[in-house]
Amino acid sequence: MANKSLMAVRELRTTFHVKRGRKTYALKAVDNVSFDLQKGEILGFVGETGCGKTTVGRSLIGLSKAEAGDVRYGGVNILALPERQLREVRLNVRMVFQDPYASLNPRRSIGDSVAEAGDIHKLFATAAERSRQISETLESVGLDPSFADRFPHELSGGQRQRVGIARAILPVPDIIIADEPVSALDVSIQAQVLNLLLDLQKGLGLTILFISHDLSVVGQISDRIAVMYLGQIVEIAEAEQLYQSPLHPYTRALIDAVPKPDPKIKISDGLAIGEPPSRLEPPPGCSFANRCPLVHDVCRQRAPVLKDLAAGRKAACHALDEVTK
Amino acid sequence: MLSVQDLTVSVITGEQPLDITRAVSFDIGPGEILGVVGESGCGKSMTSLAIMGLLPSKQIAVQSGRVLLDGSDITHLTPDQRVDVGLSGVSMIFQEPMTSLNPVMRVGAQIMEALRVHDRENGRDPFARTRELLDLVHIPDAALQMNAYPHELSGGMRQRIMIAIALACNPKILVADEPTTALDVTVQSQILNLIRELRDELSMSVLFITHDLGVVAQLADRVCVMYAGQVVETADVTQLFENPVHPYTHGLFSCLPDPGRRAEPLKPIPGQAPLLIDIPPGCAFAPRCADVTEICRSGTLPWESHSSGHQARCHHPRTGGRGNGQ
Amino acid sequence: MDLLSSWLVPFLKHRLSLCGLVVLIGVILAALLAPVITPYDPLAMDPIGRLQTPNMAHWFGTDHFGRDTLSRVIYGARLALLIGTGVVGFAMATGVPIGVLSVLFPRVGNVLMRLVDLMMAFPALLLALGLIVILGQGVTNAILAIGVVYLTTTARITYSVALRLKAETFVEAGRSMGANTWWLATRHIIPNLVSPLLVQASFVFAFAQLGAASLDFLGLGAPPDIPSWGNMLAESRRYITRAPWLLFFPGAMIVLTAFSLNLVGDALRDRLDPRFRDELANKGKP
Amino acid sequence: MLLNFFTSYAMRRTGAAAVTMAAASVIIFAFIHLIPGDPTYVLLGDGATPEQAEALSKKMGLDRPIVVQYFTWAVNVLQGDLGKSLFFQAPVLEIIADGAETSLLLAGITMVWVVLIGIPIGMLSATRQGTAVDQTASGLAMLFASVPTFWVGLYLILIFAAWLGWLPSSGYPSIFEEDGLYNLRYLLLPSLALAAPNAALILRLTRASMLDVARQDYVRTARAKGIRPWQVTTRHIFRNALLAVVAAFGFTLAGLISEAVVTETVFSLPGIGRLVVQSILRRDYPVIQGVILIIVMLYLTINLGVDLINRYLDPRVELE
Repeated sequence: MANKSLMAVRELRTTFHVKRGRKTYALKAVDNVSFDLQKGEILGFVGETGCGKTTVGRSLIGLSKAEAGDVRYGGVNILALPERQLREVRLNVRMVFQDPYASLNPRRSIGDSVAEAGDIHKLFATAAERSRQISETLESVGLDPSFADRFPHELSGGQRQRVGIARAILPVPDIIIADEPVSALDVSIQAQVLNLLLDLQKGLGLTILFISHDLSVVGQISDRIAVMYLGQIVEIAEAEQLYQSPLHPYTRALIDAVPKPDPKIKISDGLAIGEPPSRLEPPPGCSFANRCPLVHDVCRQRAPVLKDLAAGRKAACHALDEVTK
Repeated sequence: MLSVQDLTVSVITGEQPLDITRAVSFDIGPGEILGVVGESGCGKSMTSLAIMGLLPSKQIAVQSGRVLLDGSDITHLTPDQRVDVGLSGVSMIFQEPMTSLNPVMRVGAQIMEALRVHDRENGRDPFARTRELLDLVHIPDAALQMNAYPHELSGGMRQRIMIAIALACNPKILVADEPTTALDVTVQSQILNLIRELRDELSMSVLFITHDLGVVAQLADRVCVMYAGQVVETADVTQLFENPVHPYTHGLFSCLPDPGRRAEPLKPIPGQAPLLIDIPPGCAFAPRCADVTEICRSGTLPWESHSSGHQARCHHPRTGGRGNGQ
Repeated sequence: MDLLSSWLVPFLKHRLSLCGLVVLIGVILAALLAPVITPYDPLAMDPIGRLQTPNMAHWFGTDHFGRDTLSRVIYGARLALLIGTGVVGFAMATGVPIGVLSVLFPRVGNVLMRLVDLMMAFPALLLALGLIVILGQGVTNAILAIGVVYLTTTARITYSVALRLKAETFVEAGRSMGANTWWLATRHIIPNLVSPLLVQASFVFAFAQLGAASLDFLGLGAPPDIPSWGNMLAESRRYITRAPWLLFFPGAMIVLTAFSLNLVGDALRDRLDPRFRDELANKGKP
Repeated sequence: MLLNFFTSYAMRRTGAAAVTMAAASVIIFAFIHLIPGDPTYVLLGDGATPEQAEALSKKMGLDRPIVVQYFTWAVNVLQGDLGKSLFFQAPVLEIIADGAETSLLLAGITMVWVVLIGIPIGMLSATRQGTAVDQTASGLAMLFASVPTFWVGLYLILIFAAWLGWLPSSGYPSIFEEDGLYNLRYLLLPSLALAAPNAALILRLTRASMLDVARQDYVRTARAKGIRPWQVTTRHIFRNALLAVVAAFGFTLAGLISEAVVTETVFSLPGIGRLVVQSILRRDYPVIQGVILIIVMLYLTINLGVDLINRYLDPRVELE
């Protein structure tokens, strides 16, 4: 925990305006989210569909426009930067996308795609320098340099995602925001890509924000994990801690719901009944109240705040005392 | 109950038919849940569609082998032909509950449509029966939800409706093709429990297709592992999870992220699954296998028994349990 | 990727569209070589040899002034190509920038696309006729009038395809690396517009033929002394009972050209990304 | 709840159509001013006396700002005063009304052909995809989509009127004249000529959207239920495919109006289409202006109707 904070996010809020018939709803995709990204760590963001984890990642570099909040990076608030300077930041905070096919332009060669960031920011002095760097980067993600002349449709899913990663590390950035980078891949390929990400992170000293709906994947790769539910972080902790003693009832439900590859451990579904409430008209109080096994009256009236517990450990729940007992 | 024997499904292209599945065989007993697990393109979905008589186009057909339901051959019958000859009894649910329901038809009507075909003789009121089915799959306010359109329901609810439709066909066997892959994990556990509960209550068999070993462990009684169109290993679920013998099954286990053992790095299977057009002779897994020898690269593979009901298609089966990943 | 061969594949696979391509090339050659291959001067009259049925000297017969129909049909190909090229050129040169700019700059785009929608409230031929009234008759004005009609459809299609492209992850990826609008437009959006627009161009070309023929037929297109297929039909109309073949040849040429263009367009469309296929199917025809 | 969504949608959509109509009216108003020459003489013809010009100028307020002129004109239009024809020396609205019966009947009968030919053959073609039936139907459809209506019309006249003498070649007396409904035979050939390209379009559309729907997952679900293939086609495929076809009717209508202009000329039908062509040749600008106004209004109204019907048939709520 002695690491220094590379990026500090405070009270981030991103709202989408959704029109349904005559009414316009303000959908708070991300609501009051704060966390620190420490240098050299992998911070996992986990949650189910529509919990806002992807929007957090996109808001950090302005791909989704944040409504409020402060993202401190390199001494400035990125959210307040003018477009031109924001583009410079984007060279140092890069993204890896979920769908490796959709994220590559079908009409551009792999080499062009890999060199895109460098080309945009005019970083290659000569054409020879450019192709040397492309080759090196392709090799570092485990692809033959000859791939530079190929096109996305000639590659397999795993190869495409390697290209997606190669593109994010030429030139080497400070931070990578990896948005569900392995969800579209088969198990055996997924493991290859996860190992690649870990190798690169160690080798290049990267800091990674790893977003995924898959708790096992996040748990495998992350140093710390933030659990999101309906736009808010409900718990944040070191990976081991989170698994061994989850504090928030939702975290517990999520961990318990993951089918274990062991026929002797059967899951039960008593922990998170039903489905999430409407995002457009959320109920007052805690957003998990309608599914929570520990629900109290207060939960339906007042939303809990994220409380500092043990070192580096936070959770937002009215019933924390009961859980820790 | 259901017996699949040497089923080969092929794409008929210009020159030579390409085999999507190659001599797939398995049996499902009454009340049994058989899990079929494998990665994308291994032929598991095509097998399920072939069992249903729902192969997607004229270019894809069963080349050889048969599907027997209670001893009767249903291989080349579409579902409506099966109704005609009185051999219906296989229902199916699909991966995408959103696109699998007709968007402009009320869900109640979609259930009743199946009842009109399969529940005529019973003389039950289809309306009341639909409500019963909705109760059975735990949909609250059944009377109200009957009038809903699919887009008004959540993903989990839609999959419950799909299950209700399947049940309306009075199935002896439910074929489930990745029914929880599109769902959130907390909803997935509810659907898995529902399927198990229905199996117990209605004593039907289930063929459950998935890519997720965790789901298989939760639900299945027996497991088939498929690779490149073939069943490479089949065993009782505990047997398979404790004592896998095929190197591919071992590989799958060592790819699984396990937050409980973060310190150990994953041991991925190198390379990637072969494309349909260049499946190597001999063992299809040979190019990725750590134990490969010359014998693997040609000829036919043995289908050896390792204990009762545990068979694998391999020259060099590994023994000694899951830890023995080499 | 070999661009040329990838475009040729659909034609080799589908014999009918290959025929279309061959016919088109034939029409283009006929137009280019018209002075060389025509047996007679298309304007030369022969009062004695009026309304001849097709014979060895005049394969397609002669019209009411005794002019050789074959020669006139061949010269008609010139005007057909001129109009087609002109209309496609005009529609692309105006519609594509409008569509692309509207996507890149949504504020301006909203206004521009509203205007395009407004133009689309006028049925195609009516819009063209109105413009002819304002501009006056003539070949150039016919091209302009029909061009404006297809400006709207081209702008609409460009807009909707570019809008989808803008939402593609690869554009997003470019943006996430700090690309500016210019970069996204030139490297990602425009290169991916080429194929759908090529398809659109072949349809516009086909409909321009039919539109121009209609204008000529109504006497509001090319001046009557120019041998265009539409004019030939308009003039021969009175002789339909006496000399039905006179109408056959120019009409058949219009059909053949438009049909071939449609075949080619369809073949090109079939190899397109399915996401853009629907766009063209629904909006390609006004 | 659905009805509420629908009403609100209908209101918004109608409002939007009204705005479009208002904007289109500005263009149509400007039309007269865009024609080279003094608008007074454009409207009155070159033979007008200075007194007449003076009077009209005063009525239109030509000395006042153009915005005021527009509103004066718009108010007149709303009261049914579309000006006076130069050629007939009669109110434009009356002249248009004279042609309305012919044109509306022609359009109506054509639409019947389009639906009766296009949709069933399109369905047949889709259900027999790849067979000789399908290839013939699709080929013919594309051929007819490439045929000028007037050419078809001329040959129809040649065959059925000149050679066989079964049907009249031109003109149309009203159904309110002697012979009554029997007079509709005058519209048989024109409506067939007009229907050819439009039916071809709808055929292709029906086929394409049937094939598209047939690929959907819910059709597979329907088959899995064991219902008959024809029931799958009628209940699941056709109904969904029809939504796309209905949505495209607006486009068809625009094409139909355009081609009606030519068809009416070929068959010398006393309709609005021929009126507009003749008025252009006669430089009868007030009539041209009036006809364009009425047609655009009609077109927008029908498009609005098609939109609302489609929206009503499709229960999915649009998420913007």
